[in-house]
Amino acid sequence: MSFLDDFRARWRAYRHPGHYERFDYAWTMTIDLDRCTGCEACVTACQAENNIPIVGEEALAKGREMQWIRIERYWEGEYPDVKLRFIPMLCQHCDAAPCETVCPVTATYHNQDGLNAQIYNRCIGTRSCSVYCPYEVRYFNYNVHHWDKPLDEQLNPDVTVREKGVMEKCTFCIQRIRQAKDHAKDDGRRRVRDGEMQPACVQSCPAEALVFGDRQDPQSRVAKMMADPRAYRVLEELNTSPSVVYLKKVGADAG
Amino acid sequence: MAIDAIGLFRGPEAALEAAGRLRAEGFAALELISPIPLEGVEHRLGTKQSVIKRFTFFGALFGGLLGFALAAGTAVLYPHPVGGRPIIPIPPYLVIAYEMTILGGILATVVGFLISARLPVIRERAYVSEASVDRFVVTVACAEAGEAQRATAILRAAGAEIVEAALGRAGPA
Amino acid sequence: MGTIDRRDFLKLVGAGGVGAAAGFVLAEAIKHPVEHLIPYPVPPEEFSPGVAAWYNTVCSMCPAGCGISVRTLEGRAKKIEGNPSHPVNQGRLCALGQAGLQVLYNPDRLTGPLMRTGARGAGPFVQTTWDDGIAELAGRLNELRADGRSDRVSFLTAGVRGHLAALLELLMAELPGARLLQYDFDHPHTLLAANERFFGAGSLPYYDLENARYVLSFGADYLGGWLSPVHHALGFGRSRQGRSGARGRFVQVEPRMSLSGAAADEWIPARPGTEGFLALGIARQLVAEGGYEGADRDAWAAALDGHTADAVAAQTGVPAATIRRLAGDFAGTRPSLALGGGATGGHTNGVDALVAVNALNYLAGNVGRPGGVLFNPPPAFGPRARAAHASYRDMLALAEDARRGRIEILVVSDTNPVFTLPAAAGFAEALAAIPYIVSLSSFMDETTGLADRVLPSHTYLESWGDDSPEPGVGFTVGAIAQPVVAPLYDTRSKGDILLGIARALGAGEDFPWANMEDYLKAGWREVYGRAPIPAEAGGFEAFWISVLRAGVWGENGRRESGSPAVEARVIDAVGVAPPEFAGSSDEFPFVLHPYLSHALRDGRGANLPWMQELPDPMTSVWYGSWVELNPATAERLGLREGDVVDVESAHGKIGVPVYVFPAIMPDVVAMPIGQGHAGYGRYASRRGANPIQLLAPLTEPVTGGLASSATRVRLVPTGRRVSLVKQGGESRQLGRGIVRTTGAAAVTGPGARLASIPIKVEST
Amino acid sequence: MPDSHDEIRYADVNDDVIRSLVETGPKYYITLAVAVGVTLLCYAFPWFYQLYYGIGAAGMNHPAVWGTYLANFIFWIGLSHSGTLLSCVLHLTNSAWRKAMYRSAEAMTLFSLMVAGSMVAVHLGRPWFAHWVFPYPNQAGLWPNFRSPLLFDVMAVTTYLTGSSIFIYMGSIPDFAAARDRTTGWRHYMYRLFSLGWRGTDTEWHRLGRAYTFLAVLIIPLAVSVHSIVSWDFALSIVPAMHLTIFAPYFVVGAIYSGTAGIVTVMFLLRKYMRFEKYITKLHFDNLGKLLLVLSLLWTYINVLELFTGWYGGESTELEALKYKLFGYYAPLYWEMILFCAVAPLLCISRRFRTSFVPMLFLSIAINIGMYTERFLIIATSLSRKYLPDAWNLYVPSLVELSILVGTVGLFCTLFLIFVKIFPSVSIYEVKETLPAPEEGSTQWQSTR
Repeated sequence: MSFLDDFRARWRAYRHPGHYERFDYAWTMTIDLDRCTGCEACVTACQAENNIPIVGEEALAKGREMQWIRIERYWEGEYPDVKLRFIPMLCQHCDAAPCETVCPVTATYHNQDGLNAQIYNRCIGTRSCSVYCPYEVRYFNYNVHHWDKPLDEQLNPDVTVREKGVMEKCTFCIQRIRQAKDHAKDDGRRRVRDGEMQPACVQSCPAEALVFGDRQDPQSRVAKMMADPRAYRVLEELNTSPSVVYLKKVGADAG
Repeated sequence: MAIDAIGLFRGPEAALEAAGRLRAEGFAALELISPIPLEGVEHRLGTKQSVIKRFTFFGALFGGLLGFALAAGTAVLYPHPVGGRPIIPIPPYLVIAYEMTILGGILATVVGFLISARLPVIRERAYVSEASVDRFVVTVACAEAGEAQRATAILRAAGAEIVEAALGRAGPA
Repeated sequence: MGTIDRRDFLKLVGAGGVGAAAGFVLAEAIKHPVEHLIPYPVPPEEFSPGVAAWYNTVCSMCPAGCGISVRTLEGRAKKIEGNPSHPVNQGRLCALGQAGLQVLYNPDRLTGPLMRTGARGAGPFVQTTWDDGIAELAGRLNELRADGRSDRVSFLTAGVRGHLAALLELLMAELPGARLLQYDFDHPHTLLAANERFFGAGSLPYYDLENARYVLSFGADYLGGWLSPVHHALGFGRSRQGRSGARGRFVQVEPRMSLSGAAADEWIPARPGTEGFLALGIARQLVAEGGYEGADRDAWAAALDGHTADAVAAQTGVPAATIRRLAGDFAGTRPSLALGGGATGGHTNGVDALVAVNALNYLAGNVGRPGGVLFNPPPAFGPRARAAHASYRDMLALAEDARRGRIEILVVSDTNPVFTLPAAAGFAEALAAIPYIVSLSSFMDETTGLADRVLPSHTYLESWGDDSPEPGVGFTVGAIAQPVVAPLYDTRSKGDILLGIARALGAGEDFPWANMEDYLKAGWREVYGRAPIPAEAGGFEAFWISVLRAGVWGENGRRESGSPAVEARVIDAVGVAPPEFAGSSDEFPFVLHPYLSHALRDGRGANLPWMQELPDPMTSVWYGSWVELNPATAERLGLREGDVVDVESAHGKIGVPVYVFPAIMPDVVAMPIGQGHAGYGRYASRRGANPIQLLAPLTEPVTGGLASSATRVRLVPTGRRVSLVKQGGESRQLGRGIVRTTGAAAVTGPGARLASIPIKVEST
Repeated sequence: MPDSHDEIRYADVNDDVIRSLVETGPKYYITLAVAVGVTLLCYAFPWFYQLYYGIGAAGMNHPAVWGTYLANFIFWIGLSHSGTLLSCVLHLTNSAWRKAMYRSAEAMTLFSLMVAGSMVAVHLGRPWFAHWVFPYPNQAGLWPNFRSPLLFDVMAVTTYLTGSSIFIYMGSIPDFAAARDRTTGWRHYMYRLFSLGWRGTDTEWHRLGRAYTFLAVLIIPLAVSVHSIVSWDFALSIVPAMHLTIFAPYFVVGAIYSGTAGIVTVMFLLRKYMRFEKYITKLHFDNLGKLLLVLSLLWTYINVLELFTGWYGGESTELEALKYKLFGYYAPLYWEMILFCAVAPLLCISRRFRTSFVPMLFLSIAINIGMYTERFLIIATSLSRKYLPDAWNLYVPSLVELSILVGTVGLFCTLFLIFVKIFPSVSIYEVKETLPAPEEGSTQWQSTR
């Protein structure tokens, strides 16, 4: 293979949209809004798993929450015919993520699992990713956070405690994914089995509204859920192609 | 060492006059030192060709290529898939190339200027400090005293005030 | 002994972990510093924070009794997750349950036995020893018992089940005449009474949401805080999606939209206290037009006569057409299920109303069938007689006796009546009259603050115990609670404290057990007797270990009992008295609707930072409390969100900011319970206000339970403004299609049947 | 030529300008002291506090994560835009009225660029890692992401800084030489160093002319690109009311606009405090006034266009954002901006206004206040009205932010005050060019020998 062919081949590869090689997994979460009760078990589960700090009332008053997953509430109609709609909002791990392109130091990028990864110790805190994120799911450490002793005994050693001036967000519990992959390797399996691993929020959801898996596997539960006619993505029109798929709530007229 | 004949003029015209005559007399090493850039120096002292534009052009060219290479090279060495874009997306890297083009052009121009204007000075040259105020000075570098006398004569004839002490005097102090 | 081994093991792991950490740090320190910007989520191969160990135990953050698995690393509890093999929560867990870690590691925990030095309530506490503390208590008990005055002893505890309850009973037996009171603010007195009256069943039945296709709930916030929220949520989810073709429909009747109301397909506001009439109206429709064919049809017709749709519409404010429609759907969409509880049971006619709801289930034939009301078998273990929960009336009696000086020793455990009883009860003053108060709580809450001695008990994650959840899941279930970490402080498990007291009372021979674990094992030998394992297969020890591993024991399979016949006198007695309210409607125009805070429940969660920072699911408010107003009402009073108003009842007033809440009746104001602690640690104290303090001492006549929804209030603007600390911004979608809905067409999705225990249903 | 020049002779130019370098009165020292004090108190101290506490010292929140720091950045970059650009354009069109003022205009460019650069560090969450944005060989295993508009910024601003500093330096080499010949002591040696041994021979003049022209040609597109790129920090996002194609020209025009206003301010002060009445004249203010008028009309046009296209597009999020800008929480600021930047400059229609100094000073200051507001609004209004209504949040600057805003002015003044004592702030030789050549025979100078 002459140098020129080689170069041409590489060039073609590097010019290929997305990535020059296929991702190992395409982790996806589906959220069935018809099941979601807005109970927020997912919020606490995430806070416990990912060492999300207790920011305190003053910070919250300034609007500096840190919880990686939140429940958004939208009222419809007026009394007495009024409805409250819940929608869990977390990092959508977009395949065409606006936040990734803007980071000047590549502190956020797509990793081999197709996740939108945040490299805390590379982040210099320009906060532009948060500006570019249409889902408002990136949270910034405006100051140092403390855990009153002995609350720090609970901190999860698999997850970093973030420093001030660093952007952070949902990772789809990447530490669990990593462990699952290790186990798969130990068992001599090439891939992680469907349902073998769940992020904290999915695991805790009492109404089983959240499902997690690899959409590359057509047999996986998420693949089936995505085939549901109710499936849609939030802010689809922005073409960020999120990895979080919502299932429409069935309206009150339905029986 | 070289002996210089130096004449001071109160106005540009006289100075140019004298310079022209000296050139006609065959004095090659002429210099016209003035507080302001003078028009019409060329056709009195011959047209000048500067290499600066080549510096500028190639500098800019090199800068542009370097810019694109820098961006693309980085992406290839650290292939981080970002925002679903290719590893080497053309449009953003053109911006980088554009900026580097200009940077290269600017730096090369400066180098070109310094070289072609023979700055910064490495050896002392004939100079009269009044030239930075309102005097127009003609200096002639002569091989030996005889020539210097002739040049001086011509200058004096042109109405110049001769700087005797300037013969062989140190350059900018 | 297993435990000793494991505790040592934990210690070892801990030590090893520390050593390893130190070594790692050292190695890092001497290494030439090279900065590699590898994202921490993918640490270098050689780096491993240790091996996780999982322990199954029982959650005691609320009475539901879910099974939990606790992830521990190096002897520290890291995360609480649902126990997948426990039939109640099936691997799921609510926010409060997960926050149990912050009970264990709470910075405000009591670290050892205390003794009051100064004046009661104010006086500083000093550390004492356990022997001293228990000896003194036992000494005083002995004195009283010696001169036959042990009836002047009272044990006041939060609701307990299983062997701990049995142990309490045994101890009571040692003190003839002594009183044992279990008090929880949110205990469903009226529901139990209604079931007792209607079905003759003393225990709570199992509500089979999962298989129901139409659920009509009267005030029961089954997804929020009612009985067993996680299990209900499981049922809700599976009823909604995942069943081929069928999608459960949910209708909620309540004056203020709760979490369940938001999840329901239809939310129907009915005048507070008239939900019972609505139930009767629907029942009449069932009998009159729904074609109820039971043998006792005439009796029903007679009993329900007069509750015509129009009459009921006039009483409840719900349109007659709606009533007819509901009746039609309820009869037409089988299996259907009617739930009643919460505020509906919190009125002076609570029992009547809930009986009417039961009648609905009966008339629609939902009793004893899947997707309806199934009866739970009696718990497999625990006290012989069900220890009655103390109603408000009982607590008043206790207070009265205390004032009269008839109580000399009060032992309080885990319950906080000073906070959860209305100011009108004057409980705090009553306590002042009791010469000797001992608290077994793990935290310095309002009640414990008034104690003379504090003998702090372990948190549930450090102690042995067991539980048979109520309401169960329709079949016998038991679970063992085991310590998942070594005790943090110089505290003791309740069982061990009780045993210690018993021994100190000289009742050693009746209490032969070395410690709670010992007693527990003894008790479980009986359970083991039901299905013994052959000795060669390991016998009891094998059984014990397997139960510990699984974290749960029980049968698997519900019984269709079919519907029991209802006695004629019950049918005749069906009827709802008009609700009474404290305060005249012209002086106090609004009915106060206090509801259990989602995260803090009756206030027990207020000292957990995670719960404080969990936005309220309906209003998204963090920390603090508020009063909810209908937009029209707010406009009429010229109030906006954040305006501080004094909520005044005949028994007190509290200042709270207004929250304009779109889904509440115009003449009702709602307040969350849980904030307004005076003590109870740094996260809870001096935050928000406690609406319980406002409640009038009005009781439900049958049960004597507090009619907590029957107080009228008025709002007095103070002119002050605060900005509510909340998460939500604009609360409308502005047509951006963020939350999308679809019509009936798409109900049959694949859904998500997740890993859950298959529960078989057999007929008898 | 303006009549005021007639009696000036070459020597006077040297005398006046060099006097401004060597003779320093108490007024100067007081001003300098004040400037330095403001810099330390309002800029350095709050910044150190913020470094210690974290960006939380500012008023930003979620999702309004950008605030005044970025507004300052854009503002100062904008201010830098007229100096060099204008000077280049005027040089190429070789208009004489430029010659007296371009030096200080370029200086303004230089220093506002420096201030803008420092704002980046203040804005960052972890400024101690700011160097990671530069592609320097390191062992960290990562290089910057050249796809990022922020990195475009880095490249553009550094290039622009290099370019304009070289431009101003080249332009002043002959004046350094002049200063060298008329000063003594440390100044003499300094200028000797700076002047690179310039003599002013015909060759040197010629080369300088060529190089200077090339630089001018290169810097004009550079300057235009710089602010386009700054605008892309916003326009390349998908935030409603930021994601606009018109942003690049909008920013460029705005930049030149505020820059020109800045020049007017500086000219006024120089004229007053450096006693340059002879050189900076009504003529300059007249021309600058005309320029301001044109620019203000252009700016207004683009503003209207922004609203119009947004309205015409009818996209709901866009409409919401625009509505919010005009009538929302920040509306008063918006109308203040319109008043200062679109209405007030219309005064420049009258020649009497253009040629009266003090009113022009006030106008120029008003314009720059308005322009700062514009930058602030672009950030504040858009970020507080993004896609998910439930996440909407207000942003109000904190005291730290406001004081740092004031501090930047102090920093700029400090740098400028130092400049005027080192650089001949009026170009000696170019002013001479505008004078009639000294007539033959007259003796004008006393021999320095």
